Amino acid sequence: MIEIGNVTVRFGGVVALSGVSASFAQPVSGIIGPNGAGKTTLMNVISGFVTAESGEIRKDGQNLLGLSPYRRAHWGLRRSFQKEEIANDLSVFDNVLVQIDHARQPASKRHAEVERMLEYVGMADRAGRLGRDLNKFERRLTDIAKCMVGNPKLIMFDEPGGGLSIEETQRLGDLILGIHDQTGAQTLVIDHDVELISRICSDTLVLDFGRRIAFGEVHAVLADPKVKAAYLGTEEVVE
Amino acid sequence: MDKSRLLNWLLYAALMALVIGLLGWGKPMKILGLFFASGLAVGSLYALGGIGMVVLYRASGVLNFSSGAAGAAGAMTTWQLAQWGVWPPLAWTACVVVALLATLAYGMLIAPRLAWREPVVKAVATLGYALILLGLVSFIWIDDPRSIALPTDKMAVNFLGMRITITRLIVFVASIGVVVGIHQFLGRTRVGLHMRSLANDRDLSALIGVPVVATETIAWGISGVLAGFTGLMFADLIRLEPTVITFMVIPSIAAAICGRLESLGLVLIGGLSIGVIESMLTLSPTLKNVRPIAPFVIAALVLLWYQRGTRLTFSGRD
Amino acid sequence: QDKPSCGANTGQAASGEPIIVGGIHGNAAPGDFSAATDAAAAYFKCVNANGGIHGRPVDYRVENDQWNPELAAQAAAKLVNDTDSVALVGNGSFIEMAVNAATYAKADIMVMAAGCAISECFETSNIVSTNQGPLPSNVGAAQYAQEELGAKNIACIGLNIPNNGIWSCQAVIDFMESRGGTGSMALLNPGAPDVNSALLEAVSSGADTILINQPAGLALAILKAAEEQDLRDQFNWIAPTPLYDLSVPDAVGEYWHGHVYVNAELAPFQVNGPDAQNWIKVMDGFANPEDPRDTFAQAGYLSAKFFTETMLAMDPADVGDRAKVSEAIRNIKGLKSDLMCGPYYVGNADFHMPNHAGYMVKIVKGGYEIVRECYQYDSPYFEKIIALEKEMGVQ
Amino acid sequence: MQRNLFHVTPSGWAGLAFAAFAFLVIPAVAGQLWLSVFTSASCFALAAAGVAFMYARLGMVSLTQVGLMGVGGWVMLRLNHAFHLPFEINLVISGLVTMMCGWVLALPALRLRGLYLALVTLMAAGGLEIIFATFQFPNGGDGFWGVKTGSAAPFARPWLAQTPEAYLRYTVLVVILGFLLIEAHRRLAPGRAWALIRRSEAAAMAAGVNIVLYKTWAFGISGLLGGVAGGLLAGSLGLLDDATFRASESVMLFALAVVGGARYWLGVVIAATLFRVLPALLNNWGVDADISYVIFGAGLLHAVITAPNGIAGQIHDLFGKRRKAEAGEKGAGDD
Amino acid sequence: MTLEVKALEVREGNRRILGDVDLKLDRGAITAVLGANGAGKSELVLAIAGILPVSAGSVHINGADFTGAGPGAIRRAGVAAVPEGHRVLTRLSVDDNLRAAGALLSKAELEKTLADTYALFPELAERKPQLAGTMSGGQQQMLALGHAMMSRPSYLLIDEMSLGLAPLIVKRLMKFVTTLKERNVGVLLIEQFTDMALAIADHAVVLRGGTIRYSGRAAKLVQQPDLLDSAYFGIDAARHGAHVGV
Ligand SMILES: Nc1ncnc2c1ncn2[C@@H]1O[C@H](COP(=O)(O)OP(=O)(O)OP(=O)(O)O)[C@@H](O)[C@H]1O
Ligand SMILES: Nc1ncnc2c1ncn2[C@@H]1O[C@H](COP(=O)(O)OP(=O)(O)OP(=O)(O)O)[C@@H](O)[C@H]1O
Ligand SMILES: CC(C)C[C@H](N)C(=O)O
Ligand SMILES: [Mg+2]
Ligand SMILES: [Mg+2]
Repeated sequence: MIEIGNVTVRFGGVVALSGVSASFAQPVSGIIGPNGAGKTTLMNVISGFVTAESGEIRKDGQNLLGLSPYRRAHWGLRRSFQKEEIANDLSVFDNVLVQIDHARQPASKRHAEVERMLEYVGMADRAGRLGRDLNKFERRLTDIAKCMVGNPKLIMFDEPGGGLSIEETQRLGDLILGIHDQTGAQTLVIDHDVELISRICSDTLVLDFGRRIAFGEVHAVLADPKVKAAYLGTEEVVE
Repeated sequence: MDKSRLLNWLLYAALMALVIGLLGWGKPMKILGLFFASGLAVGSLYALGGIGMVVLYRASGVLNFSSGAAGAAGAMTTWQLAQWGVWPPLAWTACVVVALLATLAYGMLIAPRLAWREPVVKAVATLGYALILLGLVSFIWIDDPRSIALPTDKMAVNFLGMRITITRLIVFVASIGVVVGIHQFLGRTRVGLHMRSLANDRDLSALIGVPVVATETIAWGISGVLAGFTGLMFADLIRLEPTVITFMVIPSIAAAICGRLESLGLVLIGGLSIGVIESMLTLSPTLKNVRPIAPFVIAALVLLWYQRGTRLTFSGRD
Repeated sequence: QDKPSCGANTGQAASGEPIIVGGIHGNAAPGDFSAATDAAAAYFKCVNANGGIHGRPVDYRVENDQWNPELAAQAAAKLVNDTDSVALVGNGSFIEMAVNAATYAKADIMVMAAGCAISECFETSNIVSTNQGPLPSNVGAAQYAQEELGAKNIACIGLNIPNNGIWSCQAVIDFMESRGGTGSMALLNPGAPDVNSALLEAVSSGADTILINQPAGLALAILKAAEEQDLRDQFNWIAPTPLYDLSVPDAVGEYWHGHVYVNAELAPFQVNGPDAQNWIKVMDGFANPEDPRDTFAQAGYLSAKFFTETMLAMDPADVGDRAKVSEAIRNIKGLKSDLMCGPYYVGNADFHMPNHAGYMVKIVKGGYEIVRECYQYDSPYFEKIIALEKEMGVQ
Repeated sequence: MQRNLFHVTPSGWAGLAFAAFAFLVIPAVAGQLWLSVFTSASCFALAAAGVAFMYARLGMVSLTQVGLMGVGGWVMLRLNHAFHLPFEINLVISGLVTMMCGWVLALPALRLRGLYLALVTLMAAGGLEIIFATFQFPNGGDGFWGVKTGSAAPFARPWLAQTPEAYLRYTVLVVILGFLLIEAHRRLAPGRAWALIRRSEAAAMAAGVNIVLYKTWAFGISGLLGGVAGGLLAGSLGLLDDATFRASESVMLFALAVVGGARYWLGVVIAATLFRVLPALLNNWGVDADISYVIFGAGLLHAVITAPNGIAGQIHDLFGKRRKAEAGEKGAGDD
Repeated sequence: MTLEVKALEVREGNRRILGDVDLKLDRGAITAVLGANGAGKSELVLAIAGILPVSAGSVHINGADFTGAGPGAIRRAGVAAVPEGHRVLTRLSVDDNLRAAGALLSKAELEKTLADTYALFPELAERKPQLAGTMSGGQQQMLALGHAMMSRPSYLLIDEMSLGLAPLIVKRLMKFVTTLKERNVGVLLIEQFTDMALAIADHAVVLRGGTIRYSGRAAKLVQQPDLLDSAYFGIDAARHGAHVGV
């Protein structure tokens, strides 16, 4: 259960988020909205890269806003970035391992977990490859493995499907759907691929100009005329 | 927004007053005036050096450590021509021309090949060029006491008990003039816009059709002229020694930092304040020995002040 | 024009096994201290063309420390440890002596320097210099100002370097106090571009005389700043030897002509005694045309000459033996030249300052005018030196 | 990865071979001149390793390294003349004190990056230059600053390395220890954290990396190496002079680290060689000091332009081990 | 009037990234370039735009040889490229970004084109003074497209056009691309939503492993999806499928 309470963010004169509230209870939920609606900003508030002017964020009773960003990661928060951030001079294995380096566990246990997650996303055979030698999809997969290690409680993906082909997006969706079974974590996904969102998310939040314009079961929300007008356009894009 | 700016200015004024007050406590007004005016004079040279660097940095993304060396080459040429009895205005012009050519040579031949590297490496590479220039200059002109003089050195006005020569006034007025002129140029003209876009991302600018070569030539040209003028003034007012003129860039960088490598007005104010504080430190028996440390300490503090509250997130993208 | 006189003066080129002699100068960005080794090299060439040292030519090897302490140490390692140099002659540097004093003592090699600027050069066991260095020259200038110009309070503008500016300015203050006057120092950081503050500090110290204890370039800058303030007539302006350089009168400009008094530690050019004339002949015959003919060149010539005379007086069998040569150099006593006011000696002490008498000149248009002939400096600092000289019997 | 922990890279082999050469061959054949040159070069290699790893692994540029060497050297001389502790203890204390100076430098690094960070460190170097020039290095005098006129008091070299030959070997050993220290860090958790910080701080924070800790740590290690290098240099010469520690020397050391190839051990060795051995060679060949400046400057520009991964990178490429680091470098190193 | 690429080859070090690529871009037609990740689509755009050095082959614009020309010259010849990853001048305002991109236009033309661009992207007009680096990903993509529009190109190469853009905007852009066609602009379109791209494209090219596996009418690929699959995955289909999970 993630509770977002009345979050407001301002950049100088721009109000990027104004009083947004929502509580996500499903394993996989979505956040959608037009460009510049404040989706990434919301994710940044949750992960601590942007300080909210007011509001609170709770997950299973824990107030996240009181923790510094890296402590949130220790606590169990994971996120990927709109522009992925895989370290070029580390191997795939190390890129994932770094996420649990701080954990007080024997090295062998940590290594086993990394291997398990790489296996899950299908990167085990490329574990030794350097970040710089990966293509876009391999980077995404590595990102997912990285988000899954170390008993995460909340995972957030920012446009994970961007630039992927239809088949790759399909596979990505399957992987995200399996996260809850694998780790027990709740997942939030931002994407502009409405098909992906409607397939994997049970409910979704829609933002526009920093305000919540709809929230609820994903198909119902997508059928909402307000959402159609602000985000989808009058005719359906892909069916 | 505006309120906090006003607050910053007030804070600055209060700090300056405090520093000057503390250092000058109990000293006669005339002495204070002397050191203050002397500080302004050096400060305007720091500022002029800093302005030259910032102009080029804003237009090309290169922080040029070799501008001092180019100025030194120019100043030595002027001295040589004067020795040969060349008509003085021609000799002074030669200083600017030599510095211009030396700077353009780097800007046209070498800088483009380094364009893809990060700012620090670009800056450091210019030190290599400075060494080349300095080596050549010291090879051509063996170490010897030299000086050059301008006719304006003999004319003077009195200010705060200090005799100020017209040359110093020229430097002071020129630095203000350059700040205003360049500010207008960068902010108002299309060439200025192209310079700013090149400095931001050269590859992308080339891709979207910004005329790279022409724009960079203008930018390096302006910086070369400024380097030559600064070198000439420095040689006249401070010392005609290639090494000293060359390494004058380091305190000039301090002035440039005060303007965040961006705001020319702040570079000017920073340079002048550094000069004044450095000069006033002479009045403190404990601190006078480390006077020259002032530019570095001030610049470091100013930079930290600017960055307060910021948080690093995405490398190179903020 | 007749031939220069060098060494044994046989007119025969020397052909025996060379005797290795080293020399270190500093020539790089901040300044060129190579005049002394250039002159020494010319003199040794002349010696080699005139029978050498007991028929053996001098192989003079010069290293450049480039004002870099590590290179200075390396130069000494090369000349002292890697080669069997019997002595070092004509050294001129701002840093070499500080770095290498211990090396020289350890290797027991004597250094007959010619361009010394720092305390280590005068207060260590194995270095002896022909030039005076800043301290005596300063005191000499101050003494003149006190005696002739009525100076009661001298501000010494020195470099902010303990073994140079502070060391030599302190001696001026001590001297003034010994004469019932006062003094102060205003220190200039060598890295700082601006000289004005140091000048203003001196001006506001209440002094009546300003002593510019700086290398020529910085001294010019200070004079220029003083000219800007039109301070000429409010103070006496005095300076040690660095301002005694033929390009200075031109560079300071007309404003200062007749107003700056400079101490000359060797005989000014117009004295032109036999040794001075011989020096010119050696330079013309054996040095490069562009090598400077300045006071350091005179000092280098003198060091080389005194060294050669000492070697010629030795048993020919011993001249290749460093220990014997060092011994002979230490025994030098009372060598004379019209270039120097006093006698040259070395001795066994762990300090050496044979040259502490000089001339006073005034900058005039186109050159210098002698205002005081040879005079001994008189200051507390020289007491132990005079005592040593009495003991050695060179006075 | 664990299985790679003790793996020796080709660059590592090159470094070890060079160390063996410096350890075995040079002391045996070189005269005092070259012993002193190579001892200096080794000291600067250690310092350069600090700059190079900060640049290659974290993407942070420190232009204070030679200044920090000065701090280490100062402390070393101060301890030597004040107390009569063994060389090693003095060396460790010098390293630790300098490490703390490194931490002070890390403060601005928490908020600054790229050119700005480089410039703050340059300002620090400028400040240190003035302090050294003003107060000089202790040479056995009284008081805190310990400066006297006249000859310097003797310096006690390590008990094991009294002769110049032994001292060179000693230095090379310490340098190897320094290299191993960095390499161990690089292959363990700090190395991974640093790689991520270099990629972007946001990514590092999201991965749970304590940025303050790891950045400070890196500056501390770099300072430690600089301090030890300064202490060793003091031991080589017996005294130090401010001229060695100018701000421009720090800039030059960084430039040479880039020219040598900051990612490689060999690059660090090349940097130190260019910094100390080349000038000595030119000087030995009688090249005019001014002209060596020109040669040096031109060589530096040439290498920066033609060898994007440094000379070591080129050598590496020559042996065909390198694939396409360039593209990755560009992406990650750009600011 | 065509943009013609013949036997183009691009190498990075000793690896061949593109080889033997023949491509013809007619004015007034849309060509879709398809291919899996790493097929070399982005490299193709960069090579034509003059950013990546071409190791063999030629690029002709309207008959004139532009092989090896710099990005500026190619831009002046009327070819505008929008590289992948919404690249903008981060420290300049939105308005300055667009004005800088209009460097080749006269003052009057500049103002007019600027107005057109703002009309296409009202989102940009709303934030003229905002620093481009602070904009959201999608807003930056709009600005990147705006850059290209500011040069009034005859040929437009767009890499990952819809990357990060909301569906509403994507639709608007698709319409816009078809209007470009009417304005006699030749468009090369790389697009993750293949169906959409093929729906508006005249021609289609499929790349795999840096070489062309299909080149022909777009409609044909729509009608015969297996043709697309085989060009896409070729004989590697089994191996690739393992990762992609089709
Ligand atoms: N540092 C900043 N300064 C000023 N405005 C900002 C800053 N960061 C973001 N904004 C503005 O805040 C708004 C929200 O941006 P955000 O990145 O959250 O959008 P988004 O919903 O993720 O959009 P997209 O789908 O395009 O990625 C945008 O209008 C953006 O321009
Ligand atoms: N600078 C580089 N050096 C070496 N290889 C590179 C470089 N840039 C790209 N590559 C490789 O070249 C191949 C083609 O890359 P390109 O980016 O053109 O693919 P793409 O078809 O656009 O795929 P995507 O959908 O990922 O954008 C890839 O395998 C990529 O890894
Ligand atoms: C001007 C650049 C050096 C700015 C750089 N992105 C930084 O934040 O440090
Ligand atoms: Mg976003
Ligand atoms: Mg691509």
